[in-house]
Amino acid sequence: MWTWFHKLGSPKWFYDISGKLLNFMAPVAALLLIVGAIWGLLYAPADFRQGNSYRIIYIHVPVSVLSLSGYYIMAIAGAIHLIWKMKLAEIAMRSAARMGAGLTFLALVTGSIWGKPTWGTWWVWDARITSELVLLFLYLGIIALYEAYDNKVSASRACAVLALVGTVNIPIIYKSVDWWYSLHQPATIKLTQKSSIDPSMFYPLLIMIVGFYFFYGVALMLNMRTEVLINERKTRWVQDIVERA
Amino acid sequence: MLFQNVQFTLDRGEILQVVGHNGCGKTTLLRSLAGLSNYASGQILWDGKPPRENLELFRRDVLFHGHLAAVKLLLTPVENLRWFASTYCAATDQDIVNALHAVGLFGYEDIPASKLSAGQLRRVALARLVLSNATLWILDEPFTAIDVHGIDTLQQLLQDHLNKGGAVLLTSHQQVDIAQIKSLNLEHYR
Amino acid sequence: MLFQNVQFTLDRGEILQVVGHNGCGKTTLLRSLAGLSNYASGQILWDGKPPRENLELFRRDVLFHGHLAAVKLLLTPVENLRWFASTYCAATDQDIVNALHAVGLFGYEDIPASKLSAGQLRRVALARLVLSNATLWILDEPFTAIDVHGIDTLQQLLQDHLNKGGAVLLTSHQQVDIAQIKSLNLEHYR
Amino acid sequence: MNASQNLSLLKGLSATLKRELTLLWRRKSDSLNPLLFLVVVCSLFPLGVSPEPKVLAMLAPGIIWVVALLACLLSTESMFRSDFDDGALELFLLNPQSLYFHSLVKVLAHWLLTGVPLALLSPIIALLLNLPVAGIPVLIMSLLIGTASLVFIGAIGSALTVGLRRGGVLLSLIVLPLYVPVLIFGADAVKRAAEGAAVPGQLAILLAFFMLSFALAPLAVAGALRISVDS
Amino acid sequence: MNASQNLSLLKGLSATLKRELTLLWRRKSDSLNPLLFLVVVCSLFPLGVSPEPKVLAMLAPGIIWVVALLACLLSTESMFRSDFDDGALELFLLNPQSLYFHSLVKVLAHWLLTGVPLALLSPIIALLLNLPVAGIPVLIMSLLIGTASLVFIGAIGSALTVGLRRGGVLLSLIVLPLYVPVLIFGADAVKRAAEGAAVPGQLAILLAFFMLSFALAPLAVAGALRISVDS
Ligand code: HEM
Ligand SMILES: Nc1ncnc2c1ncn2[C@@H]1O[C@H](COP(=O)(O)OP(=O)(O)OP(=O)(O)O)[C@@H](O)[C@H]1O
Ligand SMILES: Nc1ncnc2c1ncn2[C@@H]1O[C@H](COP(=O)(O)OP(=O)(O)OP(=O)(O)O)[C@@H](O)[C@H]1O
Ligand SMILES: [Mg+2]
Ligand SMILES: [Mg+2]
Repeated sequence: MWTWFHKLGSPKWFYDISGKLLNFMAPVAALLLIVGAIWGLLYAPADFRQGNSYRIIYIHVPVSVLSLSGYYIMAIAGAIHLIWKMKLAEIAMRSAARMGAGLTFLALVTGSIWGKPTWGTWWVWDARITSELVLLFLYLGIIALYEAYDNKVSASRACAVLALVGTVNIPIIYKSVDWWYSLHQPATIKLTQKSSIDPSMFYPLLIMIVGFYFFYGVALMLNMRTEVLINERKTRWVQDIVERA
Repeated sequence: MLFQNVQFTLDRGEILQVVGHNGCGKTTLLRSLAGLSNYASGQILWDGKPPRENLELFRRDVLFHGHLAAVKLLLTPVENLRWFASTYCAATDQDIVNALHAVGLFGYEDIPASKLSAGQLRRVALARLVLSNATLWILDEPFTAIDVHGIDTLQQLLQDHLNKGGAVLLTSHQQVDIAQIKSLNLEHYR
Repeated sequence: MLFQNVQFTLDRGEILQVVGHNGCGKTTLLRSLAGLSNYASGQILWDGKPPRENLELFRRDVLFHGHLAAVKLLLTPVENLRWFASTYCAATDQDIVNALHAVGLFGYEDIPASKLSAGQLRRVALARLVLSNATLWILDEPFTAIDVHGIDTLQQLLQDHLNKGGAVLLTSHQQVDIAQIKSLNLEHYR
Repeated sequence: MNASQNLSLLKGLSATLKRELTLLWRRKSDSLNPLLFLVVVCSLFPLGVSPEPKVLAMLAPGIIWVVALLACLLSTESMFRSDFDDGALELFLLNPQSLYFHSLVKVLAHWLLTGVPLALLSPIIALLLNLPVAGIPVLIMSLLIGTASLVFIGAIGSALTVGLRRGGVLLSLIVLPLYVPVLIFGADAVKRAAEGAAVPGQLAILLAFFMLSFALAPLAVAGALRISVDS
Repeated sequence: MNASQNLSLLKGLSATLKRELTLLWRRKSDSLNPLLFLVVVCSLFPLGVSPEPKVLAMLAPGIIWVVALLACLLSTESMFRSDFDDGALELFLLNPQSLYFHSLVKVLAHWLLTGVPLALLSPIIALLLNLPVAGIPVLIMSLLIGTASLVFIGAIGSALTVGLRRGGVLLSLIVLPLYVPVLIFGADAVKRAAEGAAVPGQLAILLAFFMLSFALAPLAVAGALRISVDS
């Protein structure tokens, strides 16, 4: 059990195994995304109220969903890094932080773009939107903290602590924002009911969500592999790879 | 009242070490002379005139090196000295690099000062002495945190400055190995 | 990589001076031993066991005195030491006053530390050595800013500690006048 | 043996408490300043937004809470700063007793001299901003409990950033998102109370937040301080 | 002789500018953070006050201006702090060239990397708080001119308090009253512009404030720094 765990921490082992995994995951991600996109953008019926503008959900929803899961991936990596001092976990945490911030930002931007035709305004203080904004701040806080430290060993440990504090807080934040919104819900704007979505719109969405998960995994691994190569550039096995290339 | 009736003249080529037990007022005296503190009473004459008559000249002629190194941790040693080089004197980048080498910081010119050790930081500050063309150096414990070899270098630096007609006023709890050194014991002026 | 393969044992009654040029890693070594920095690789054994097995005991037995004096400028020397006296050891106010006298701060017990000179501040920190009942003292440049007389006092303090079966690990660029002192030159372990 | 250890821990903790209170008291202006900050910044809003009493009454709970939150944030910023600069933090970390409890007491002392006076002073600002009198008891209560959470959470951020020698703005980015739940329930409690409703639920939730941060924050603080000293 | 002196003064000033900009840039998070602070704190208000777009639109000019003011205040706090702590301030004060001009340039550098980005980013917050689009150009303009006054005035407070090793709250007390006129005219300009009115008068007054503080503040800063170093 522990030997397995420590092997996981070895950069070379990770590089080999992630190479094999990528060979499988990258095509799957590409396939799912292409199928989902074509189905959703070209073949799914137009919404009877929003026309074609709703099609942005095929990006907006997967990105929004991933941005939250991404935080937990980051926090778990951070915890592993703190407890077992595993270098790989640290790299994973940092990659996840950067990608998470990007995804959250994308969710906000796509949401706003959608909001303009739907609500007639770029922004409203809806519960989900507000939570997403707070999530963006949490990500940015972690990135800013990392950048602020000169000593990068301490930097990643500090970020791990902050990520863990965030993990305890995120459910609380989500719950309280929900509660707040249900109290203050402005009369002018309502999000559509969840259940109203038609299966012919839903299946491509599902495919896109799964596709985005795969894409996330692929991007995370690519990110980590680059970092591993940079960190280990002086070791034999990396120089072997460089020579072969 | 820390001390009274202290009176001394310092000529070109002279070096004076202010000594005395901890807390007898050496730092206070040096900061007053440099113009950083206001002394309660007394008179300072520079070239026979009070400094405030030609403050710019006084400032150009006097270099103060205090307890604090005045080195920015976010800048590299070269970047640190660049500001000094264009306000206090007119030194080029090459001069700066040479000065750093002179104080034994070969190879540390371009790494952030936050990565330097206590003694290396003090050495960056000492490089200012090499760059400066001030006549009077006022040095408050310049040997702090400097290793044995560095102390020799610094003493050589002082000696050269004296030979070129400069003057030095310094405090130190260590013995300074310079032939013509005079000393002023502040404890005698309470 | 600052140093490698450094290996030494320190027994009761022994004193070891870590020497080496500025920036060779003395402070880094001492801080790692005290548990303030994480060393990249290596092993520290205290009483034959790694410190983390009984951290409290290790902390009680080891006293670290670093570059910084850890003296609060807003408190008086006595107030400063009170916290130390009730967490690190169990000393009374009378012990504290005696300790301050032992390091030559007679008459400065109750004035705010912000009014002390550089050397007096360091002396307040050194008073902790008098109070402490730790076995191992880790001292990073304890002689900084201390006057000649103070250096004698401190050396006597070290000697007494050794005689009582304590151990001392220190860095200093100055010669330490203690008969049984051994020295470890970090420059040999690059 | 164990009993005497507990006794000495208690002695140590009371020494920490006394030391911190003395220090804060010596820097009176520092512990008074959050109060003044609250008053001064709250009185900027009538100037910047609108002097209309009705508008102000509506905004008052939110504004008071947001500003109280900023005041807490600013005062926690310096919580470990001077200890870091003068080396006292190293001594603190190496002390043989429990770091968890010592951190807890240190933060608590901070709350006693910032959060509590803030809560007690809040009625003055309530008057300035025209908050209905009915809201005042709840304002005091909610600030009393709420600022405790704020100080404890803020201490984590302060411990994480103390080694960085940066201004307080990084701290605010780290800490403010974590403050959101406290703000929501605190401001809402006051708003409802001002409208005459009873708010036991909100206060209970604030209390729960406080207990959670009281128990967990010192852990994070202790860990963060170790990291900061090693940087 | 005089020409060469002027030349060397210019060289010195450009060295100060370069050094300050480098330092601020190295501490990127410090100069970026006022921006994030602006965004984060502005988004606390909907949570504390009300998410209603109409209410927010009404409050937006005031809130944005108050928060921008606080952001400037916080970022000026650390303006001389690190220089004081590491002794660079002594070197700065003893330099043979004109302290007035060097202080001026130092503060200017600070504004370039805090005030200017703040003004340029403000449209985002305008969107968040539902400010009518008509108000946005004036918002940017007024912040651009206004933050310059704020930074220059803040520098005086910062120079006065740098020797005190206190948190930023004392600073806020000294400085905030001086900020009031800027706040009033700035917020008013934006409010009117959002309602569709033209506001050359307000902007001209802001410009006058700026020119006054630009000319006089460096004098006060230089004097205050001398006092702080001697304490
Ligand atoms: C946690 C973050 C988010 C999640 C999980 C999420 C998810 C969703 C989902 C599932 C829908 C489809 C609802 C439906 O049609 O039944 C939706 C709609 C929408 N979302 Fe999001 N979203 C998030 C954040 C945002 C943000 C940040 C914005 C804007 C800035 C936004 C703007 C919108 C808009 C405008 C719609 C369409 C609303 C409508 O149909 O009336 N969302 N979102
Ligand atoms: N925070 C840091 N990050 C990276 N490198 C550092 C850091 N601090 C010190 N160093 C490097 O480690 C080396 C050893 O530093 P250390 O402070 O241990 O030296 P030292 O032997 O105590 O020197 P001195 O006699 O000047 O006190 C230095 O060369 C320095 O460049
Ligand atoms: N800010 C201050 N306010 C009031 N008194 C002070 C202040 N700073 C120092 N003193 C007092 O002035 C005396 C002289 O201090 P000074 O720092 O000049 O001593 P010093 O000779 O440099 O000592 P050292 O050898 O320790 O550096 C001290 O006894 C101290 O009590
Ligand atoms: Mg002195
Ligand atoms: Mg050292």
